[in-house]
Amino acid sequence: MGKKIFFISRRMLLFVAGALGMLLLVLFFNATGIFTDYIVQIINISLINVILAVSLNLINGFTGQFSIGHMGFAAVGAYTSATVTTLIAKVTPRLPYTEFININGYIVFILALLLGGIVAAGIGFLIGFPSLRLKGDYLAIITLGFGEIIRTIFNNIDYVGGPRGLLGIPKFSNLIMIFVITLLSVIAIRNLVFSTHGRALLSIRENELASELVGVNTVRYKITAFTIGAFFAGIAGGLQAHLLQIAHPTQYGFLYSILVLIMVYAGGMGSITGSIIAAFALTFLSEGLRTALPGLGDLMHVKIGDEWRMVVYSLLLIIIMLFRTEVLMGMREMKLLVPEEEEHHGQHA
Amino acid sequence: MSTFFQQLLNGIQLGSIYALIALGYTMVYGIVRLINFAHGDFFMIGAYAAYGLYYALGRLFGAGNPGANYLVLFLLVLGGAMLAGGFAAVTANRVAYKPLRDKPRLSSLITAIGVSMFIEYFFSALPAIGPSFRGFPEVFPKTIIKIGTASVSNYVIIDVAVAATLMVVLTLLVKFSKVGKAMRAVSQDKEAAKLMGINIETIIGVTFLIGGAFAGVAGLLSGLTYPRIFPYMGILPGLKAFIAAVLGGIGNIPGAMLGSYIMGIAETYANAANSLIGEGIAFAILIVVLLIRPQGILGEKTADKI
Amino acid sequence: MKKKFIAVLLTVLSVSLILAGCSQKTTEIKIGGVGPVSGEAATFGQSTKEGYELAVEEWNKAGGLLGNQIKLIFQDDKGDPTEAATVWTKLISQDKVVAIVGTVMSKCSLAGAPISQANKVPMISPTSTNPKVTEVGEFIFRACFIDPFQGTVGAKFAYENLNARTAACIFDVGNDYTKGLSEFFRDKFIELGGEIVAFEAHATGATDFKAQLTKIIAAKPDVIYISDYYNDVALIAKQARELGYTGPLVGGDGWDSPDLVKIGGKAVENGYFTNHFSKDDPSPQVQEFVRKYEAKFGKTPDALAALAYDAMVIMLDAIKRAGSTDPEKIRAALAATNIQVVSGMISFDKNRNPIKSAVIIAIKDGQQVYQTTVNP
Amino acid sequence: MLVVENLQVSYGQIKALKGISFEVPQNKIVTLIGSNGAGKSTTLRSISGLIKSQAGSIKFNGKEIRNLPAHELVKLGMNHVPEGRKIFATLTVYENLEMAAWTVKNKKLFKERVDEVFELFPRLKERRNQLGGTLSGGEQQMLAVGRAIVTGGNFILFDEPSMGLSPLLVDEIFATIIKIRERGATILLVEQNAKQALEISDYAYVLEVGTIPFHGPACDIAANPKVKEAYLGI
Amino acid sequence: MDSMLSLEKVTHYFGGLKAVSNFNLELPDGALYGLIGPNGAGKTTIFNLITGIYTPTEGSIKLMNESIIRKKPYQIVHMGIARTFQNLRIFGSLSVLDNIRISRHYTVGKSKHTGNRKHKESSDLVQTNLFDSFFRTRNYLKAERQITDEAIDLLKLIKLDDVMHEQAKSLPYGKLRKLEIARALATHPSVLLLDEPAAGMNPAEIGELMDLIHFIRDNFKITILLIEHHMKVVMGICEYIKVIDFGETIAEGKPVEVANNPRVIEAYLGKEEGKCS
Repeated sequence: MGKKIFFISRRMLLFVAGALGMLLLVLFFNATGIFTDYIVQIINISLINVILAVSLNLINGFTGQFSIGHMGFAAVGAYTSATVTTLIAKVTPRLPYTEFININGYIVFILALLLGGIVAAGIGFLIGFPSLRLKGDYLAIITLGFGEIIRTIFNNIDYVGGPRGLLGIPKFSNLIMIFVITLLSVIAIRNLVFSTHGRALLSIRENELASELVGVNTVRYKITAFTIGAFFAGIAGGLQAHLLQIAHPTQYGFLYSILVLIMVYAGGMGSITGSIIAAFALTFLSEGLRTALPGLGDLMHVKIGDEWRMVVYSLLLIIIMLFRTEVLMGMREMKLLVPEEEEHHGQHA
Repeated sequence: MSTFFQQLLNGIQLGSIYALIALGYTMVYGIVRLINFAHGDFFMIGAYAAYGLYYALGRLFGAGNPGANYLVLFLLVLGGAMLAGGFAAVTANRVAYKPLRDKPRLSSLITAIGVSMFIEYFFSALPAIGPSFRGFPEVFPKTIIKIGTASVSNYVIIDVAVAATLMVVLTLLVKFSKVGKAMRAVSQDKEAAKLMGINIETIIGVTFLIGGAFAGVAGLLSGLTYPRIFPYMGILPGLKAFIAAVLGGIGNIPGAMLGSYIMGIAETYANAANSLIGEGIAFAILIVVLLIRPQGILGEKTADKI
Repeated sequence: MKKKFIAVLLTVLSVSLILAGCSQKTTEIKIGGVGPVSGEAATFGQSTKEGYELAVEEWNKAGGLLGNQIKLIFQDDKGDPTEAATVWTKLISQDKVVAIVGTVMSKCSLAGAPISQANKVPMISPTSTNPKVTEVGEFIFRACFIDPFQGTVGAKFAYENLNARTAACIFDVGNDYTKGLSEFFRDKFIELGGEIVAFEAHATGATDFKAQLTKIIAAKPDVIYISDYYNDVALIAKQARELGYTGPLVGGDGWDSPDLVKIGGKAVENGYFTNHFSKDDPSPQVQEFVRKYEAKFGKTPDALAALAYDAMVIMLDAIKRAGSTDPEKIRAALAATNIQVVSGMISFDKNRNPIKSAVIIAIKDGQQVYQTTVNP
Repeated sequence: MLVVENLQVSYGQIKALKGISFEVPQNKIVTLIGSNGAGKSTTLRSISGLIKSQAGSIKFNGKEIRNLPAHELVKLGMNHVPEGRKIFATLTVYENLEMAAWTVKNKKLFKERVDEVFELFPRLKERRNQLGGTLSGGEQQMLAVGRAIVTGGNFILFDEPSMGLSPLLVDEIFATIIKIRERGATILLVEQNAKQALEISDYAYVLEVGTIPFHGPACDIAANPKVKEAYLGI
Repeated sequence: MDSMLSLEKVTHYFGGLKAVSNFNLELPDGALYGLIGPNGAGKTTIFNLITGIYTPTEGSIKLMNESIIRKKPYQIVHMGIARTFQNLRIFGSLSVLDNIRISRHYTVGKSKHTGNRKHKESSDLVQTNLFDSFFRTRNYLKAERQITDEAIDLLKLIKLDDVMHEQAKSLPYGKLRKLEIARALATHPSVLLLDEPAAGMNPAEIGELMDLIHFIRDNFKITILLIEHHMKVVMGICEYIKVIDFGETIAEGKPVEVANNPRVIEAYLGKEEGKCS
């Protein structure tokens, strides 16, 4: 492989190929009508949740910090990127934004997403600082507070719509776009986690003092975790805004942050695979109940309204927690995500 | 100047309700190190219980005007709210938290969130309760008293008086009763408490009971003061009270009271100064305080043994 | 491995559950209905759902639509734009509805509207007042006023009929509807020559408004404009009276609920609000609706129920007039709507907003009393 | 009085006790000695119900008590004075004693025992209203012993009572232990300070990484060169 | 001989409590020093002062004549002091190898560090940064291989290579102790502080440990300061011993001298009253 700067392993190629294969399969099913747009939409949302969960996992699961204001970062990313794209859409109304293949639009979009991610990362960097002084529950509360403050700020900036939300966002997010970005995000975080820097993060989770005393600059790494986690949350926020075509302050509240936290926890703290599965499973579960409950009601000859959906959902959540505490993946990873050279050495051996 | 005084009264009233909720948060945290996110929902349950009991009693004593003795009626309703809140808390503890006691703390936290969601959605879906807002009855006839330019309703006095009484009772209980001492002992060192022959699960149960009962009372007072109840009414006061508890130093009972009044008063003045961002002020105060004093105002620093 | 198996099983199960919903009967005309029946806006969604159900039931009793029975597929959006977008795709791609009626919150309608537009499925929102909703495209309609209209009417009424020269506003900072109303009220009131002495916000879900009210009352306004929903209005009114305010209160259609007086009691006396209809309006449509609603649900309808009912009726009527479920035809029929519904004679302007008159209702002795009608 | 047979305790995959057996006869002082990490505390903790054991049997007055909860065992008359004293730091000295009397319903009896404690440790009496956390290490140890007296069990487990104390205080604590025995209690003592522990004990077991390689009357053990070598290092 | 590590008049208070008082220590290069004293004598506090976890109230601490006071713990590690802990602080859910590789981490991504004068190979490491990690550049892989190889070499040396892929927390206690020492060694220290390395070990393991400590000193040419309760270990391997009690030095000297010092015997082993003899 000689002088190439980047090295892509065979296993990674396999992973990417497998993922792309799944994408093609979904596209094929969608085209033939087996998967309706509804399923595709759930997949879209699941994928965005994957980014959110994996990036929160980086902070909570891998670095052992306790952040519960993750949607605050998503808000920053969403608003930043959407402000840019809507602005450009306004000044260049002739750019055919809604067309499927739209190279210029996509370039604008990707740059805007990156910008959103970077601004979110900046905020994450700032929020990382309290983590130096605070631990556990106190850190959780601070991050919650920061998240709510971010939301309040957006609620009061009329330029981005205030409580009306930011509207008229061009619809750049589609399955392929979301899929590719999710894939890249997962690979990037996986690469980080299985690297010397990732091990530094893990050591903070395992024992912060020992970590410091084998020479890890824990201060720097905790802030790094927050910054990178925030960056990807910002990207997810941007994707979501360009999917829904609206960014609204209420979407980034405490409850949504909690839902992401549940995904991370349900999938297994410190397992990328777990976060991916949990993001899909919980998103599909909440939607599946929409269909399942009335069906169940028909079977029992009672009418079960949509208002019972979340009752069952929360009940299932409690039951899962009570009977499965090392939920889903624990700390393990699926093989395809483990670098070959790490297979035996790695933390998930 | 007159509005300053009026706002202070407003803040104290709000703080009193926060305090009753925050106490439960803090006591439960102190004893099992659990942020009981469902605590705000016990508050809601208390409000609904008071509402239901009031009308049930009203039917008993004759429609429309349920008895002439407001005080008796109020105390009955108060008892009902306490029982309901306490019962809900004890049940949640038994069913959802106790089995997870030895598991990582995060699993009980997530379960608490699940319990909170469940209670809210369940109440909202239940046809007998439903998602609608309900007007809360005026258990006491409301009268307005003028103090200078400030005006105060007798409800302000009731709120503050009930909260103060309960806080005094709790303080005495925790300080002087055997159970109270056991609560302190358990929150400090569960193992040593076990070795004294204390069944710590009983003490934890009692703590949930008291915390839930206080939240129930807060629900009743909130219903009286802000006569509108609905299944999601616990979320915001719960969150605020929780912040107040952290502000004062979570696990610390006087801290929760202090934090609540600081929150109530600060929020009132902040809303008066600039209502647009008043909402964020609670969090801003919290962040500033925690950054200066990470263990909260009255909290104690716990050292990590190396 | 077992865990992984369970995870996969769960996912497969969910997918299959969703796919199972695909099987369909053809003798029905499916209409999607959307509203938040869980989450903090659930109470509004409940009324809305009841409004839809009543309209559909009534039409079905009267023989259905184009010879078929109407099937209402109601979906919960939780007041969450993400869920709304999912619900819209579900209704359109999975349930294959011919039209969608919904939803309550503007932010959710705004997430649904582009999907309706792209798939050319006509949609009418009962209560989303944000002007942007119908701007999404020609398939999007609404049954309610837009913010500017009500705010303007309220200001005119306060200035001219109540002779107010100073006014104060209070609104929910996190709710675009209430913020919008207050802003338009303010602008119009100033334009008319009045003065806004206080313009105060409160947090969503707050119960204590005394800080803001104390400030408002200290500024001595002739009138307080409360643009909130009835539940907040009742609390605000109570606290304002407690703090010694005796003047009139004015607001918008969010006030319309039997619970306003139940919660607010005497405090909401001397209150006035703009509305789509008055339930004491002797017109047969209104009386018929109130009677049927009370019979079916055992309670008095509020504005949300009425608007939801109207929105559904407008949609069904358009399909009937279109004579087919062809979206383009329904759209055209909708645009040409001109019927008498509970909230009055409705037709749409070129922006697909309803042209209808507003009524002003006073609260006297615990009753809603019709004051006057204001034409657009 | 206490018969332990083949007791096994694991923490995760680490076997802390690999099946140890020993007994404590009525009104005797039996000591378990051994270096740090040998499993001494683990033994006491599994006897008093603080941790679960995986196998074996613990008979207390003929009754199988293995894995009974700690608070139940207190009712049966078993007291455990834990390592590190575990004083309730924000409770006063008197309140600490009150807590120790959780199972003592008779108020008079409680009063008598408190007086007894104060007689034994006049320092505690002076500080009866002082918070536990403000006491010095020695005073805390006195309080810990005092708590055991108040609880009034007839079987007391002492875990490293001399830890961190100055020699003078160590003497005092050991003297108290003898006094407690004289009042009729049976004692199981865990100590690192082997010499002194052996001096007051009747019988001793040497614990070495979860096993008991040898045991015998305290004096024999003290004289045993193997003990000196393995444990005392010189 | 130069002094590798020197503490001068170090005093430390916890609140009002004097934990360490006027403590002096001169550690010559290549020494194997023992620090003993009864529980609570302040030994671990001294380690915490040296490694920067606490800052002394008074006094100076110098490594090769450079003050390390007010340096962050990780910086002190980079300067060449490594330690183990009394209560194991292993990265339990990580593999044994990863435990070691984390220690090699600090050489990565740092353009300049004080380094260790004796172990030049550490600065030969390829430098990588986050970018390299994200994109798994060749540069990164090279560095990673280097870290891994070195870690494996170290494990082989310490004879832990047979368990290097096990999850650390599944190891038996004795091996965990060894792992912690190996992990400290992996930072390429000049001075190694061992806090009760023999605690919880059986006699066989202790024998091995003593050999290991000697081996480490000779093979890596480093200075070792050791806290130990186990007198056999201390007496057996230390060249020089310092005894402290209540934060103060009560005796020092060669093992034989210390062992026969009556003050030491009394403070450390307890008074003999002679019931049995």
